Amino acid sequence: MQNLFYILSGLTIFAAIMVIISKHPIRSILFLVFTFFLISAHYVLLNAQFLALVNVVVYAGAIMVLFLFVVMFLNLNQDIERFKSWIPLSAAAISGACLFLVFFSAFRTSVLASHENTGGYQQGLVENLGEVLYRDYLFPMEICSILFLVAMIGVVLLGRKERVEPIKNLVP
Amino acid sequence: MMLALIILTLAGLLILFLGFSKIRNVLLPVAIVALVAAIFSLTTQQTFWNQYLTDMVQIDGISRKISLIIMYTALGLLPFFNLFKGRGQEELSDFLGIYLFAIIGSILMVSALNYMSLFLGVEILSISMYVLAGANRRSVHSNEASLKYFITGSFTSAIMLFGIAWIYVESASLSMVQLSGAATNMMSFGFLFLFTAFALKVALVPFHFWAPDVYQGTPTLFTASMATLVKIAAIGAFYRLVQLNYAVLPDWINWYFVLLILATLILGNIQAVSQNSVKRLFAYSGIVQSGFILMGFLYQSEFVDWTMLFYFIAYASASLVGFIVIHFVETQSGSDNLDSFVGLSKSNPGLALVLTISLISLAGGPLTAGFMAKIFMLSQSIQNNFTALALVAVISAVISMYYYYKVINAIYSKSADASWSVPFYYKGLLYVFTVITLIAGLVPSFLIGLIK
Amino acid sequence: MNTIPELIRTVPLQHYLVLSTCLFFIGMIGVLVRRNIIIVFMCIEIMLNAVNLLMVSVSAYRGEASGQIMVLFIMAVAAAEVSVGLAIIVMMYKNLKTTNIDLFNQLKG
Amino acid sequence: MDATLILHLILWPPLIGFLINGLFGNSIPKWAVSIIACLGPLTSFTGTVLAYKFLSGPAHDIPLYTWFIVEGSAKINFGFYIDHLAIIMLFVVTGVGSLIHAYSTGYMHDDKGYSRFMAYMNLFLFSMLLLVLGSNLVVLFAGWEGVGLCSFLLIGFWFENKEYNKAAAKAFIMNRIGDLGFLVAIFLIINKFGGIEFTSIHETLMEEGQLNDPQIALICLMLFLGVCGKSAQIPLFTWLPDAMAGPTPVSALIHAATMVTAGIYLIARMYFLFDYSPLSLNVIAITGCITALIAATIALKQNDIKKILAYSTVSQLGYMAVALGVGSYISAVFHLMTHAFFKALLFLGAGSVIHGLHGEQDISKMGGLKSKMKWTYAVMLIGTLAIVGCPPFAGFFSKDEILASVYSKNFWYFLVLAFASVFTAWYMFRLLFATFHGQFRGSEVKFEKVHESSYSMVIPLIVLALFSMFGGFAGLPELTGGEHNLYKFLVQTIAQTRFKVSHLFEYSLWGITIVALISIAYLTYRKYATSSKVVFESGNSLVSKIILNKFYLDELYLILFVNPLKKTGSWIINQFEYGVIDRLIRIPDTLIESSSIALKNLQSGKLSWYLLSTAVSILLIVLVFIYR
Repeated sequence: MQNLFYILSGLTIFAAIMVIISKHPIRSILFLVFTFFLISAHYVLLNAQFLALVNVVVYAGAIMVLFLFVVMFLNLNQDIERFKSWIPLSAAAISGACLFLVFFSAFRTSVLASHENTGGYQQGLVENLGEVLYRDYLFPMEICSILFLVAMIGVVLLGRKERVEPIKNLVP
Repeated sequence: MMLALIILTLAGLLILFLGFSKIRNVLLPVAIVALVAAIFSLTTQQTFWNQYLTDMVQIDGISRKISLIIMYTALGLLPFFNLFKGRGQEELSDFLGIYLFAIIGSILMVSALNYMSLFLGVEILSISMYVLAGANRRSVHSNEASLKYFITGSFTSAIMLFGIAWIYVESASLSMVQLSGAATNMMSFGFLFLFTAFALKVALVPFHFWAPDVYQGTPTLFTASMATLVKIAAIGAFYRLVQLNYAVLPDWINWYFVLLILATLILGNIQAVSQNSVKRLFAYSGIVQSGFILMGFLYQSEFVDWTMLFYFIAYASASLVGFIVIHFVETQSGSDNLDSFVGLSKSNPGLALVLTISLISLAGGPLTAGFMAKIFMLSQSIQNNFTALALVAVISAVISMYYYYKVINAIYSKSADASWSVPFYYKGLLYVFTVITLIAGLVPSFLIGLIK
Repeated sequence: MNTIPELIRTVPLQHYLVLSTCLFFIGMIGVLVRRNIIIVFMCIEIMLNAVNLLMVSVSAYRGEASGQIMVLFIMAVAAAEVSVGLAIIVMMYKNLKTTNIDLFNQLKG
Repeated sequence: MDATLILHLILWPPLIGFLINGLFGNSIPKWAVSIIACLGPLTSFTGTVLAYKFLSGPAHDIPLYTWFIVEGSAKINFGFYIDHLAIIMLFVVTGVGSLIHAYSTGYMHDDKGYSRFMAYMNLFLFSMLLLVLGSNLVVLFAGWEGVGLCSFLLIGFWFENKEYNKAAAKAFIMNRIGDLGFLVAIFLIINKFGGIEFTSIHETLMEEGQLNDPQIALICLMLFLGVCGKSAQIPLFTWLPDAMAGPTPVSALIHAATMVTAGIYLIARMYFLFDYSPLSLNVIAITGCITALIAATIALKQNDIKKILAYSTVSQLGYMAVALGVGSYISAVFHLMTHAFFKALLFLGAGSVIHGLHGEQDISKMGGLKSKMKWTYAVMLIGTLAIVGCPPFAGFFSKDEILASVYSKNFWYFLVLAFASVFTAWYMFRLLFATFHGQFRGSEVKFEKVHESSYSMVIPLIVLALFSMFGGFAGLPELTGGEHNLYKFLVQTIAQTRFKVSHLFEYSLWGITIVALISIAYLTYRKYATSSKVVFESGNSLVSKIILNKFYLDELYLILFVNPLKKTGSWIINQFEYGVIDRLIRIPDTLIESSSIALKNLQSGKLSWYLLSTAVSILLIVLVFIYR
């Protein structure tokens, strides 16, 4: 069973790296979908079945389709990125890698706080989560509706065709 | 608290529906009435339905005061939405709806007790602002502002979540108050990332790069809300976060803030000096002012809330006036460059007067709110033995006068422009803000009494 | 299904933490390296997913449900953010006909 | 009478005038603007007279209300303080202020921005009153900044954007450097004394003050930095001549009589503090000496009538600084008072000349105006006699007192000041003779158009002339057997012992003064009034001219003394002022500007760079704080 975890992890990291190094946008997106599936698989291993499902539906299903749609819509599949200068590029990569190394070394040397497993291993099942969600986290749940409302209006507002000329003052 | 949120949500929905109707001139009154009602319910501490809050948010002393300041600021800006009338009923209703929801987001931010509601509040506010920044769809500048804001904002969210996640790893709880004992190494990392995310939101140097660009590109009235509402909410939430976790924070946290403050005061000021766009100048000014406000985060023995609240009021009243005047000048001349302000004292003396007073207040000129606010901050930090920091702050305040006076200089330079005017009700509102600035400068004890 | 929780006991929590941290910084490097706005945005999604994995693993190991609820909300927020973000990108593309983030540099100085 | 009532009577009328004229100035007729504008200062003056008459006792502390409380220590009142020093200053400010307001109604009457001008003047007066009356440093600072702002607005009143920017920026930077010192001093004082009320500082000092306490010395030096900015001492003096770009009444009121003396007032007000720091007093005295001498030398070479007066102002301020530096505070205040009279008079007279010549300011293009402008000539003559220290005019007594007191403390300071007063006499007589005597050197057509100014301008001139003539009698020296009333009055506030000099010295001082004045007057008269072709210093011709001149003995004096110094003067202008001081002053300015431009490139507008810098900053912060 342990090997399953390591294989999955290796694949996840590989897919994620491929996302950032493939030059073709469509390929990046497909690798991203792959990454999401792998992460879902991790969720299954962690017994978080509900989230595994949601992850597939929301991320791999909805969000990635949106991405793919936009790329196709804007006809970007030809738009292969050219790396002009290596200096900022390597600076970026090095600084990111440095952050990871620093973090990792700090992690290695420090002892995690030990917490007992109090709630058992069935927390990720839908009945447990539902109970907690609607009992303790009712309020954020409601607030989420406002979030979606804002996003919805926002998209409508931004996507709307300009019916009237923008008034003069708004043009900087 | 719950009541206020419900009022604002319902009003937002109502406005969205009214946007489709043919009834004219009703959107703004609805928004204003709803906001006033929400303020009222918050002031009188109504407790209806508060049991549904379930420890996610809590409206205690400081968060109530910051929420009220935010709501009053929003109320002050609301009437100016009337200027968007030309863009049609639907558009106006969208703007107002989003604006009201943004207020909800900021109230959640400053009163959160749980990282979940903190995060949701931050996101509601941010998403609203991304949209408002891009409200001027045709303008490339507005698009760019929106895009930059959005990318930096979601990057910030990721960093913030990473921080929260590590705090969760160590404490196994998302509550902001249940921590005890000193922070472990990894938890310090978590806090560092979380605080850095807030520094990004507040736009403190060196995390400030996005702010001037975004402020400049955004339609000016929304920039005004970005500079006041969002900034106060972000600093307020930041402050509460620090205050709640004070016991567990590592000992170097003061120096973290000192570093941010020093960078902000020095670099922010220097960058502001050579600005030609007044809107950008105000953006930098906002950055520098938040450096000053951050001095309230430094503590030795106990937190002194009122100095920061006072600073909020001083800053909000002055910078609202500034941005609104910029809006009018921009409308008139088509640009926000310093040249557009030349001869404003001739062409529109009223606006020139209020802008001058607000600039003096931002610069920390005596007899205005800004002076008092700065004095309080400085004396507080001197008392906490950050004397060298206070000295740098004084020097930076003196440098800052240079660019504020540059604008004043332009306003009072002679030029033979034709005069123009703005409707009296807008002017009246501007006078009200100015009077607040002056009262806070002349009788600060009155205002401090209110705050306390 | 009962065999799956066994895994949690055989793999140390630390390994999950390292995996998700690694993913997070891969995402961050992607954000810093790439110039195509859509891919930058996708990299931010990788970062969010890394955080999700972190929280879910801790939640599962500690038997504490709030982490998974948080992940649910993060997904919700991500969905909202993606919709708004793509709308902004489309709007931008209509005006400028490019997706290279470095070409959006009219505001500066 | 109630002190609070009198305070309100003094303080608020100018503000009310400002508000009325500022808000409705464009919609009310001009005569109404004039009346409102003049009524403010006049009421304040009346209040001052009442205060003088009816307020008894040493001082009245009037805390209107608690302004704010600095947590833990200081309580700061929006409070005012009327004592003898304040009353003297009030007389100067409101008295001279009223006259100049009246003068302005004539001088500025045809200007487009008349009501705006009068409103600014009123605002200035209000700020000045705030400065004079404040019972603590913060209120004083409020006034200090207020007068600065008004000066700034009024310098640029007439000028197009660019030119004005330069002068204003210069004034601005120098004043800002000064203000920085002032602010730091305020914070240090709060820190050290736990309060900033003058009375409380005084009391604390009396209890636990130590002579030569380094902290006190630092505070004093910081305060003096502020004084340097406002009162135009070296090295921060060059803004003042540039400030002459403003209308003449502004120069008279702000840049001669009142605002620039605020620094002197501040030191006199805080004298108890300075008494504890002999080091800073010495610094003040030396700075004052250098200022007085250099400004006077520069004035020798100027041709612009207002610039001469401006440098003269700087030089006189140097005198006052020296007096303060030797601890003779009352003499400084005395000279401040008489200087306000005669310098305002001179400026207004110059304004009258400029007005009569339709804007000409160059004295090499004047001459012979005596016949056309009798009143102006008369008052200018009086002003000149006053400033050069001719007995029994006002300047004589105050200057004599300063010289005597300085002599009693330090001979070298005295020597420098004596030289400076020789120069003063030279450039003032030169100004007078070149303007009013000899032949008119402008075009003839213009001479026909020269006219005497209107009564609204002449009457204030005459009043000021009377003050310049008799103002000195407020402080008769011991030698005349008269009473030094000013000393008696002020000593109730400023506890200062009277200096002692021998009668022989006083007599010889007077004698030398009179002889020197007569000879200088004669020389300058020969040079600038009688010769048909007056040569103004512009080239080498001066040297040959002197050699050809037949008064060899006097010329010897000229060659030996005045001429080298004149050369030094021009050298100072060219090399020192523009070359060194200006550059020195501009260092912080250019530093900030250039680094700002450098940072502009950092703000490249590229999102990828912003994100990268964010990441790098996070990395650095992590490195710094986790791996300290």
